[in-house]
Amino acid sequence: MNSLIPLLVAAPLAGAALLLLGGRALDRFGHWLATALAALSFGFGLALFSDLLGRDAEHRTVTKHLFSWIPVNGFQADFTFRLDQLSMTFVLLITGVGTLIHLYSVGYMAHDERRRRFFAYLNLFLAAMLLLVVADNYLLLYFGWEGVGLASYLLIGFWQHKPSAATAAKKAFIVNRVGDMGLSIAIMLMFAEFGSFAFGPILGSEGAAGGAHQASEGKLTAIGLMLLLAACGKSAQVPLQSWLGDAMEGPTPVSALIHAATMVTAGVYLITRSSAIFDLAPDAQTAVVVVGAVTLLFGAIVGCAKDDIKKALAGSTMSQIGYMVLAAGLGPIGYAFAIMHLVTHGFFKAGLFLGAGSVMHGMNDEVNMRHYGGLRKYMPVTFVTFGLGYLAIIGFPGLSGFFSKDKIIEAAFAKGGTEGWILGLCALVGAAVTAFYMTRVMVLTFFGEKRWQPDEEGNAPHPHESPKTMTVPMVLLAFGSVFAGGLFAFNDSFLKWLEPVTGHEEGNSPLAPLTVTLLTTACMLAGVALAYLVYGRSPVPVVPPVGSPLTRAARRDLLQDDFNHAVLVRPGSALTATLVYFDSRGLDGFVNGLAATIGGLSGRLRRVQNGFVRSYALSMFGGTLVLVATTLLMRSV
Amino acid sequence: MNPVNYLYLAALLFTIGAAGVLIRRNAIVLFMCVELMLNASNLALVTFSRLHGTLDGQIIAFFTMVVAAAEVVVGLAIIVSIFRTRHSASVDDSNLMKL
Amino acid sequence: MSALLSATCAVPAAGAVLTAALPAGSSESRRRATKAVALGVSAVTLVLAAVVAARFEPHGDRYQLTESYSWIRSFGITFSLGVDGIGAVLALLTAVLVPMVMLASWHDADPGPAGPDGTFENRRRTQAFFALILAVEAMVIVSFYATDVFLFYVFFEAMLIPMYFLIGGFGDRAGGPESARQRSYAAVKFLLYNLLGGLVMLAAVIGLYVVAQDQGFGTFDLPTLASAVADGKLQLSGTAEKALFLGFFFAFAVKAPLWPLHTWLPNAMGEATAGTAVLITAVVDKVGTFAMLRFCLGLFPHASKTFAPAILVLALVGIVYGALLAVGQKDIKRLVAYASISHFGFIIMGIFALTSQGQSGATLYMVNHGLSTAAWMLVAGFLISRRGSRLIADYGGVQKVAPVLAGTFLIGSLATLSLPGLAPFVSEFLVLVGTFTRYPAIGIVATFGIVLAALYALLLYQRTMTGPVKDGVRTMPDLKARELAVVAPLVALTVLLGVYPKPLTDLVNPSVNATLSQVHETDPAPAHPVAATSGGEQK
Amino acid sequence: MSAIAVLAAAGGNTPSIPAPHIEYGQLSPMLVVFGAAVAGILVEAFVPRRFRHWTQVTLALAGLVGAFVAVVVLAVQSHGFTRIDLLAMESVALDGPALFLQGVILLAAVVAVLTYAERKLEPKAGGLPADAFAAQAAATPGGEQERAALRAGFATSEVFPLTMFAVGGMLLFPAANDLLTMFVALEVFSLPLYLLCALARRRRLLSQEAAVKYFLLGAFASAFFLFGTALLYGYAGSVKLGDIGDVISGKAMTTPAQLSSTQSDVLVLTGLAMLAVGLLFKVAAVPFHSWTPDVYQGAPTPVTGFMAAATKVAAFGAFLRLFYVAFPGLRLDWRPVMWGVAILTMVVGAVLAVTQQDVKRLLAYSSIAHAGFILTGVIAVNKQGISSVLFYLLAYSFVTLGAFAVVTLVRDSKGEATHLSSWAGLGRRSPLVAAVFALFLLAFAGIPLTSGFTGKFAVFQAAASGGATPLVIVGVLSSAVAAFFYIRVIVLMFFSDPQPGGPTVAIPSAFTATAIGVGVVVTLGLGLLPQYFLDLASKASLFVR
Repeated sequence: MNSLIPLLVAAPLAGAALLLLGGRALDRFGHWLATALAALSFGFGLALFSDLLGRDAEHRTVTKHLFSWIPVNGFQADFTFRLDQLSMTFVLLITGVGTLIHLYSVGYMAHDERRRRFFAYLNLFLAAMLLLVVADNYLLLYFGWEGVGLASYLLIGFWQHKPSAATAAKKAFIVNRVGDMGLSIAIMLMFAEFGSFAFGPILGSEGAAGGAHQASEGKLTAIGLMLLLAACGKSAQVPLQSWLGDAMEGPTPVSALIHAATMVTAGVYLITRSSAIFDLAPDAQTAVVVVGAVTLLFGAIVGCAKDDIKKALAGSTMSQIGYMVLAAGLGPIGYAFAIMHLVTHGFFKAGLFLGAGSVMHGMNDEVNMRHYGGLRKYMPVTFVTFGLGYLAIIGFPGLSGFFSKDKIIEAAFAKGGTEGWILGLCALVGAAVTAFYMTRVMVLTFFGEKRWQPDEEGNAPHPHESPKTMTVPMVLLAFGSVFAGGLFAFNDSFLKWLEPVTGHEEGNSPLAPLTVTLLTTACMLAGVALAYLVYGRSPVPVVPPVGSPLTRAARRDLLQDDFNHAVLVRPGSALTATLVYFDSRGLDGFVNGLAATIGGLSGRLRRVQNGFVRSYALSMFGGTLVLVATTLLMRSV
Repeated sequence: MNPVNYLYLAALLFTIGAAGVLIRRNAIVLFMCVELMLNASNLALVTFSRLHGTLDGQIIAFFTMVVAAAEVVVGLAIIVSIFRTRHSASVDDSNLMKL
Repeated sequence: MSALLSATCAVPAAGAVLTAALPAGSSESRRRATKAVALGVSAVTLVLAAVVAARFEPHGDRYQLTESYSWIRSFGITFSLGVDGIGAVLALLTAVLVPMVMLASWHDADPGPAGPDGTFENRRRTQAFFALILAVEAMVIVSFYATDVFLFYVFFEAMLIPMYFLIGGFGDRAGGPESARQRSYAAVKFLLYNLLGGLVMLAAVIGLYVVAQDQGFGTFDLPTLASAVADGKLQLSGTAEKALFLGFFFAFAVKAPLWPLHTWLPNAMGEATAGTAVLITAVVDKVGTFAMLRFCLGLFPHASKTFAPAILVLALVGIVYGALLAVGQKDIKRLVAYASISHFGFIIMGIFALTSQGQSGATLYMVNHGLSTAAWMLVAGFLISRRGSRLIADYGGVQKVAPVLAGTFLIGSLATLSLPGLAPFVSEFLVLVGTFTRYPAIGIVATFGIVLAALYALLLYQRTMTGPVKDGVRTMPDLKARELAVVAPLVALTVLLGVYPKPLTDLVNPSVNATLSQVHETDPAPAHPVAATSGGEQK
Repeated sequence: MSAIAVLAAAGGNTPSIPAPHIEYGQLSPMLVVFGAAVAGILVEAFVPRRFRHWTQVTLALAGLVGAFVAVVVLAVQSHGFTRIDLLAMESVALDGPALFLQGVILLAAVVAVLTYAERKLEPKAGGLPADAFAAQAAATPGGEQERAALRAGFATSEVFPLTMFAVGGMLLFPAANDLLTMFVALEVFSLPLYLLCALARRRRLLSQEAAVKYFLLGAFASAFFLFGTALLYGYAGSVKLGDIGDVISGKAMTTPAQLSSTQSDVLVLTGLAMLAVGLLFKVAAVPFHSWTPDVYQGAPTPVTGFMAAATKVAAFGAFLRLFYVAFPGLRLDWRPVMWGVAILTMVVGAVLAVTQQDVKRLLAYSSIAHAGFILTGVIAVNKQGISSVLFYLLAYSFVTLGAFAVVTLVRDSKGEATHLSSWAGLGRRSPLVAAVFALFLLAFAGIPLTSGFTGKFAVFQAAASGGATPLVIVGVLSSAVAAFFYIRVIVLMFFSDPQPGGPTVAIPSAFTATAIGVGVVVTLGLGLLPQYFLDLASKASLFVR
C-alpha cells in the first residue's frame, strides 16, 4: 500500500511533464488528461485513506523510502514519504478540491489557446503541493514548498502578455522567497542542532518523543520563528501578505486553487506539522498567534474596502488563514481546529472563487462589483452555490464555517488570561467584519439594480449561466461547504482523527462554549445587518465614494505596497545604482588608475631619453659616481 | 717624491677627461677627452707598475695605446662621415632619435 | 601505468593542431568539415573523460590512474597525472560542455564581410576558433589531472593565451569598431589580471620549491609534498606558509573570480561570444576554485585555516555584491556575469567553510553552475544573436513569439536561482549548511543571496520574455534544431542532477574527506544528535 | 731609482725570453673565426664584386660553423666540464661557461649572418639584388655619390668580415682570464659593431647618428673599464682574475707598501665599480642603458638583432667571470649595489617600454628589462646562478634574433615599417608572420611553454635560493608591467583593423626564413623540453680559477 504514496505525487507530475513536452499533439485532449490524472491521484488518496482507517489510531503513520537524495556524511536527505492523519487530510483536500478545479477550468479556459500549458501548470501545482505534505523531512518539504512557489509563479503570470500579471507573478515568487529563506535557515538550525532534519527523529513519531525535547528553548524558539517566517510567506500572513492581492492577476481557477486547496494552506500545515517544536517554544507560539490575530483583522479590513470581487475574496482568505494560524499558535488546544477550519474553508472558499469566476465569465471578465448587481436572476446556479458558500464563510449556524470558526474562537478564549481575552475578542471582531464584507460582496453582486454598462467597444455584457463543466464543481463544493463542518464536528470525529499527530487539550475557557457560540452568532448577524443597511437599501453608486481615510487606506491594502516600496524597493534600487557606479568607478577605476599611473610615469621618464649624447654620458657618469660611492659606503658601514 | 702623487695626477686627468666629455660639443674634442681618460689610465698603470716593481703595467699601457689608435681610426671614420652629412661636428645636432 | 589520462589530454590537444592545420578558405564546405572534425574530437574526449570517471574507484587511493613521465629533472618537475573524485568530475564537466559550446557557436566564427581595405578578416578564422576551443579544453583537462604543482601552474598560465584570443578575436560582430575596441579592452583586461595573478603565483611556486629543497624535497610532486606537509616532514615557518598560501590563493582568486578581483569577468563575458563566455565562467574559472581545494588546502593547511574567516567574508561580500550588481545591469551578458560572481562567492565559501558539506557542495556547485549557467548563457546567446543587441531594454514579450526559447531561458533562470529539483539547489544548500554549521552568522547572511538571486533572475525574465511584444522581436524565430540539441541535454542534466545527485556525491565525498583530513578538520558535531532515520524504517 | 733597477734586472736576462706556449687546438674556435675574418678582408681585396656577396656569406658561415664544430669537439673531449684549464699564458680560460657561451655566440652569429645575407626584401639597385646595408657607407646620404653607388649596385660586403671580427672578440670576451685580455676583447668586438651600426641602407642619418652615439658612449665606458683595470692592477699587482681573487681573499698579499690599507680598499672597490660600469654599459643596465634604444633603432635591423643577442651573451659571460672569479670575496660589497642596479634596470626597462611607439625601440627597452632579469640570476652567487644565467642567455638570444628578423619583413615604400601604428591588423593580412611574432613576444613575456618562461623560472629560482627574494618579487611585478606592452603589440596585430595603405609583409628568401624558423624551434623547444640544455648549463657552470 505504501508504494501508492509516491504515485500520489507521480500522477499529476507525469501529467505536467506530458503536457509540457507533448507538444501540439496534446492540445485536443490535454486538459482532460490532466483532469483525469488529478482524479487518479484523488483515487489513490482515497485508497490510502481507507488503508489508514483500517489501522488502529496509534499506527497510522506510514513511510516510504524511495532513494537517498543528498548524502554527504552526516547530512542525509532522502526521498522518503510519510503519510499520517495530518498529511492524509491534506492529500484528500488537495486532490479532491484540486480535481474539481481542474474540471471547472476545462470550461473556464475553453477559449485560451494556451490551455494545454495551463493544465500542465495546474498538475504541477498539485504535484508540488502533494510532495510538500507527504514529505518525511524538512528538505524534501522545502522541495515541494518551492515547487508550489514555482507553480504559483507560472499560473499567476499565466497571461504573461499583461505586464501587471508578470509583475504580480514575480512579486509572489520573491515575497515567497523571503519566507523560503526562513525555512532554509530553520533547516540549517535543525541540522546544526540535531544533525538531522527528518520529521521522525526531531518531532518524534507515534508517542516516541523526538530530539526536540533535548534542545535548548532558545534554539527551538529560533527554529520556530524561522518556520513562522516561512509560513508567513506561503500563507500570506503579515508582514509577507503583500503578494496575495496581486496574485488575482491569474485566471480565477488559479485563485481558487491557491486560496482553497494549495499554497496558502501550506503555512498552516508547516506550523501544525512542527507542533512538537512550537509546543516547546512558547515565545515562538506567541509570535504565531500575534501574526494570526493581526492578519485576521488586516485581511478583514482590506476585504471591506475592495470593489474588485476577487480582491475582496482575497482579503477574506487572508483573514481566514489568519484564523487558522491563530488557532495553530494556540498549541494543542488549537491545532485540530486550525486544520478543520482549513478544510472547511477549502470547500467554501473554492466555491466562492469558482462562483466569482463564473460571474466574471458571464460579465466579460468584469471584476468591479459596482458594475454588477441583480445577477441572481441571470445565473441562478452560481447564485445558489455562491450563496451557500457565503453563508458558510460567515459562519451561519449549521454550515461548515460555523463549526470550525466557532471552535477557533472558543480556543482563543481558552488560551486563558488577558492573552486569551485579547485573542478571543479579535476573533469575534473578525467574525463580525467577515460577515460585513461578505454580505457586501453578496449584495453588490447578486442583489439590487443591474449596474453594468457597455465597455469601450460598446458591447454590453450579456450575463448568462456558465457551462456544466463549471457549474458541476460549484455544486459539489457547495455540498462540501454545507455539510463538511457538521460531519467533522459530529462527536469530534475530526478531532479524534487528528489527535494522534497534533495532540489535543481542552483549554480552560473563561466563557462557556455556548456563550461563545451565541456571541459569535450575534457578531455575525450584526455584521450582516450593518452591511445590508449600507448596501442593501440604497442604490449603490457606480463610482466609489471617496470614503474615510481608513477606507482609502484599505483600498490600497492598508498601504502595504507603499510601505514596502518606501522601506525596501527604493533604498534597494538606490543601493544597486551606487554599487554599479562603485564597481565601474571604484574598483575598476583603481585598476585603470594604476595603469594610467604607470603610463604617466613612463611618459615622464621618457624625457630623460632626450637624444643628446652628452646627457647620456652624464647619466653614465652620474651612475658611475653613485656606483663607486655606494660600493665604498657598503664597506664603511 | 712619493709616486702615489702620480696616481692623484692620473685621477685628476681622468676626471678632466670625463668632465670634457660632458661639457664639450664638438665630437672631435669630445673624443679627444676620451683619449685623455685612456691616457690617465695609462699613467696610473705605469705608476702602479713602478709601485709594484713589475712590468705588467707598462706592457698594458702599450696595449692601451694600440687600442686607442684603433679607436681613433674607427671613431674618426664615423665622425667624418657624419660631418660630411651634417656639415657640423657638434654632437648636439645629431639627436633625431629620442624618447 | 595506463595512459588513459594522458590520452584524454592528448586527444583535444592533437585535435587542436589538426583543426588549425585544416585547409583554410571561406567556402562553406571547408568550414563545415573543420567544425565536424572539431566536434568529433571533442566527442571522443567526452568519451575518454567519461571512461576516466567510470574507472575511478571512489574508495580506492586518493589519486588513481596515475602516470608520471620525467620532464624537467633540474627543477624536480615531472609530467605526472592522476585523478581524484573532484578532478574526474570537473574534467568530465569540461568534456561535456565543450561540444555544447561548439554546437552553440557553430556560426560565430564564419568569416564576416570583407575588411575596410578589401582584406577578408583572416580566412582561417573558423579553423582558429575551433582549434582554440580545443586547446583550451586540453589545457583545462591537464590542469584538472595534474598532480605536479609546476605542471599545473604551467597549464594554468598557458590556457590564458587561447582564451585571450577567443575573447579578443571573436565577439558578436554586430558592434562595429566601437565594440571591437571594447572587446580588445576586455581581452587585455582578462589577460593582465590573470597574468598578474599567475606571476604572483610563480613567485610562490618558486618560493615553495626553494623552501622544500632546503628540507630535501626538491620536487613538485603534489602527493609527496602534501603528505610531507601533513606528517610534518616538511616544516614551513608560519610566515613562509602564509606568504606562499597568499601567493597561490591570489592567482586562484583572480581566476575564480573572488570579490574584489572580479572586475575583469563582466567585460570578458560581455564582449566575448556566448560560447566563449560559457567557456570562461563554466570551465576555465573552475580551475581556480578547483585549485583552491587541491593546492591551497593540500599544501598549506595551517595558513588555510588561518585565512579561512577572512576569505569567507570576501566570499560573502561577493555573493551579495554580485547579486546586487546583477540586479542593476542593463546588459544581459553582463548580468549573467555578475550572477556568476555571486555564485563563485558560494563556491569559495563552501571550500573554506572547511566542512564536508561545504566542500562537497562547492564541488557539486562547480559542476552545477557549469551546467546551469551554460544553459542560461547559451540561450541568452541565441536570443542576442537573433536581435543583435545585448540590451535588456531591446527585448520584451519574447515568450509570445518564441515560447520554446523563452521556456528554456526560464529553466535556466530557475536553475540560477537554485530552485529545488534543479541541480544548483543541491549544491547551494549544501554550501549553506556546511557554512552554517561552522559560521552561523555568515551562513545566514549568505542565505539572503537566494532572495537576490530570485530578484535578478526573474527581473531579467520578466523584462525580456513577458509583457507586450517589442518591435524587432516580432519576427523572432524560435529555437532551431541545432540550438535545441545544445540546450536539451543541459536542461536534462540539470534536472537529473537535481533529483538524483548521488552518483556525483559518491564520487566526490571520499576526496573531500581526504582534503579535510589534510587540513586536520572535522565537521562540527551537532549539539543534540538524534538517530538519523535515513533509509526510512518501514512500517 | 728602483724602477731602473727593475728594468736592469729585466734587461739582465733578456737573451732567454721563453717563447709563450700556445694551445692552438683549444683556442681553435677563436682562431677559426679570426682567420675567416682576415680571409674576408682578402676577399674584399681580390674577389670581383659580383661574386663577393656569395663568397663572403659562404666564408662567414663556414667559419662560424667550423668554429662551432670546434667548440663541440672540445666539449665532447669534455673540455670545460671535467678538464678546465687556462690557455695562452693563463690569459684565456677554457671552462664550462666560456665554452657554453662561445657555442651560443656562434649559433647566434650563424643566425645573424643568415639575416645579413637576405637580399630579397630590398628592391633591386642597379639591377643587382640589394641587402640591408648601405651601398657605399662613405657616400653622403642623398648625395650624388650615393646615387651613383646605388646605380652601380655597390654593396658593403665588408659587413661580413666586420661581423666575424666582432664574433671573434665576443668569443674571447667571456673566456678572457685577465683584465687586459678582457679589455682587448671588449674593444675588438666593439669597434666593428660601431661601424656596422653606421651601415644601414635606408635612413642613413639615423644610422650614422646611432653609430656616433654608440661609439662615443662606448669609448667613454671602455675608458672607465680601463681605469678600473688600472686601479685593480694597482691593488693586486696583477691583472689575472685568479690572482686578484687571491689577494682579495687574503691568500696572497702584494699590495704595495706605499699604500695604506684604506687606500688599497678604495683602490679595489673603486676599480671594481669602474669595471662594472664598463660591463653594465654593454649589457645595457640602468643607468648605463641610454644608448640602447637609439642604437637599436638606428642600426640596420640585422645588426641590431646580432648586437642584442650576441653582445649580451658575451658581456654577461665576462660579467659572470669577473664577479665569480675575481670578486667573490667582495660579495658583501658589490651585491647590495647590484641589487639596486638590477631593480632599477627591471623597473625602468619595463616602465619605459610601456609608451614606446617604435617596434625596435620597444624591443630595445624590453632587452633592458631582460638585462635586469638576468642580473637577478648573476647576483645569486651560486652554481644555480651561473647555470640559470647561461640558460637564460641561450633562450633569450634566439628569441631576440627571431623577433628582429620578423621586424625586417614588415615593410612599406620607405623600407621597414617600424612604427607600431603601421603594424595594426597584421594578424589579418598575414596571420603566420603575426603569429610567429606573437610567439616571440609571449616568450619575452615569459608565458609558460616558451623558452622565456623556463629561463625566467631558472633565474628567479636561483635568485630566491640565493636569498634574493625581494628581487624575485620586483622581477615578478615588472614582468607583469612588461607583459602589458608585449600584449599591446599582440592586440594591435590581431584585434585592430588594418589601416589602408599599411605595410605589407615581404616574402623573404630561405635565409631569413631559416633564421626565423630556428628562432621558433628553439623558443618552443626550450619551452617544452628544456631538460637537456638545463643539464648542459648546469654541467657547464664551473669557472676555472
